Amino acid sequence: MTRPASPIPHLRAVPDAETVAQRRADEALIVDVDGYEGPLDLLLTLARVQKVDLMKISVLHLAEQYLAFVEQARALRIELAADYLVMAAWLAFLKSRLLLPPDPTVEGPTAADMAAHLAFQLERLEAMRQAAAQLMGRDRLGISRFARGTPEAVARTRRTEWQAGLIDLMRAYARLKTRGEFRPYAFDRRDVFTMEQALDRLRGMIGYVGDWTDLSDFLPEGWDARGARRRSATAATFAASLELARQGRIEIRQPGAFAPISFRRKPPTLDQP
Amino acid sequence: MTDQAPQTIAPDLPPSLAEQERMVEAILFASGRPLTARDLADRLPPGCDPAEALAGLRRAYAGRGVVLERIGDGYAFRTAPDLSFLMQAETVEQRRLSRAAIETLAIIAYHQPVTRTEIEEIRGVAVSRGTLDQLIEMDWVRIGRRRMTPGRPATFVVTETFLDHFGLESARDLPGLAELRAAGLLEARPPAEGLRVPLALGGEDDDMPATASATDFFKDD
Amino acid sequence: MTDQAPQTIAPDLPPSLAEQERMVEAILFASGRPLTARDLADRLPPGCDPAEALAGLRRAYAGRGVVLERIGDGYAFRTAPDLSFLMQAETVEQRRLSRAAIETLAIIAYHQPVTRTEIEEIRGVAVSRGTLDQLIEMDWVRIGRRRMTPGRPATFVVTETFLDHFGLESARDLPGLAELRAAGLLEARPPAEGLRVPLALGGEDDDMPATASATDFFKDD
Repeated sequence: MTRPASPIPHLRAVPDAETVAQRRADEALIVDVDGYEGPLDLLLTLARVQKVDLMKISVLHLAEQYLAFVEQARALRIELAADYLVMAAWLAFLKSRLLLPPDPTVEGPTAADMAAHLAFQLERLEAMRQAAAQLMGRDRLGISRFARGTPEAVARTRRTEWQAGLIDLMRAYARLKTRGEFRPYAFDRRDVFTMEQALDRLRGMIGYVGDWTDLSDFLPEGWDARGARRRSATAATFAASLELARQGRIEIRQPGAFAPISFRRKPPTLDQP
Repeated sequence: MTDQAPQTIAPDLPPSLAEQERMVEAILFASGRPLTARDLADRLPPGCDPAEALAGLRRAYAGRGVVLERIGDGYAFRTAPDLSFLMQAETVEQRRLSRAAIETLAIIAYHQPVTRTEIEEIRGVAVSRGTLDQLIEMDWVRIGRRRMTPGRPATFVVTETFLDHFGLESARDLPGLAELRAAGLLEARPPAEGLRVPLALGGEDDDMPATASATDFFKDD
Repeated sequence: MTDQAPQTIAPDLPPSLAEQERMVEAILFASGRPLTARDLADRLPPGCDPAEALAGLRRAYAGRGVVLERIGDGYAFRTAPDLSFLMQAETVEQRRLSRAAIETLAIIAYHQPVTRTEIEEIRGVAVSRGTLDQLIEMDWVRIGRRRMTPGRPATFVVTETFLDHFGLESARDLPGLAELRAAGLLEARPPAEGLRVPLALGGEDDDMPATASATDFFKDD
């Protein structure tokens, strides 16, 4: 770590900063900016060095000290966090306004207001630090005051209240009485012509169909009569024909709504012999 | 304190007996376990006499809500035994009846008076002793007359408490199966039309009102 | 007891005041944490008045090694603070608190209810999430009502556990509170626009007005 070569400007105000330990602490103060919890903390430390009542602090002097601190840190090429620079800029601005005679045309708070507010903030922070110290110095539980070492637990006796409503009762009874009615669902496939069957059948036949042929001519034997069997076979064959059309193997034609549907093998195109 | 007044100069004078009592009181209060006179002496300033302080404390606490008890070689504060009832809190836990219990209860309600064997026939499984005991303990079910059949089995009936709990005037007010079905409490029967599913032969007459069937069933009562 | 002698027939008569005192003593002695008059009433027989019993107990324990402390709305027995030197064996290892946590705690205690932004305003640095989390986890701080200002920010307040830990009857008994108030140091004195001293942005949260105010400020620079 870089050591400051020259005495630190703001410490000149302190008359008894001569011991080695103190000097070291002061150097640490400069180098270890991280030791402060932000610029306000640093300002408070600097203000304490003025050794006056915080109410009577010279904000102008404090601003100068802070700016000197920042200058020093920069001379030592210490990276200062942006907050410290922001505060430095604000204090430089405040300092310039404090030094100039007040301009009555300028609106907003006067430099004196700003300085007073800063002094208030420093005093308040200091007060809270003292309060925190007082608080921590109280007779704390587990340090100065003690609770009963063997607290007697309240014996919890548990009484169970069983819950059941009329609906539960009726449901239970209904469940018991209808248990015999439950059957596994079995589907009767005798009258169902599946799409897989229709596809197999169409694939086998379509190679021979050069010209438009009515869908009904593709229905398998025994399925072409009226009724459920014919409906099932027609639906399956039509679904299978859509699949083959999607694959580009057949063409489908229907001249109008509810008109007969016919297919033919898709004629080979020129570039696809 | 008065007796120590003349000796104020001596710095290592033991504390007054009253002060020793305070000390022992605080130490015993904060301790996680009973402490012996020896333990106390180790923790008190030199020259203290824990035995005397303990005796004093014991007198001071006699008849109070807290008493100084001797436990083995140790001493500890304990709640006065006659106040132990204050250290109990009853918590009421609400739990749903088990499926076995509610089914058994339903059978008893719909078919009362009913024997255990009959309950088992309807449920299709054995009824555990615990289930019936629980229902009896809850005062929802009680033992009715013995059936005048071989073995003279006990029957079970529902109680007034049961009727109160379920808001029924009598067990006859329980809705029959047809009403249960109308209320959507029974799964709809698979449609018989269209799908030729062989239906198993229902053992019981499902649509008969439960009350009627119950009375039919046990003509002898 | 004498005044109840003629009414010996009434079975539900509340216990005598002396008996009530014993009961409250037993319940509070048994409990590790403070109990409110309400808690006590819930556990006492009907018709008891914990307030009177508490007052009697407080007198009885004044100056003893164990004292009845009032903590917020609750009451608890605690060892007398002047005897702490005897208690090395019971001393609990305290969790180390950072300076930031201690200061934040003090600010919340003295300024409560206080928003996070106000805490930051006072400390001049952002409050890290972890600091507040730690205080909340220790049950010293809890979230209070939202402030009825734009953004409805949450406020923070101290808890009964905090009062118990620091031996305070109420937050009004914080040391130096009156002086701080007289000096105007507890007033929320929101800085006028442009008057705000820039805050450090060191915390984890960037959503504070600090950034805004800092930039506002330097527009004219």
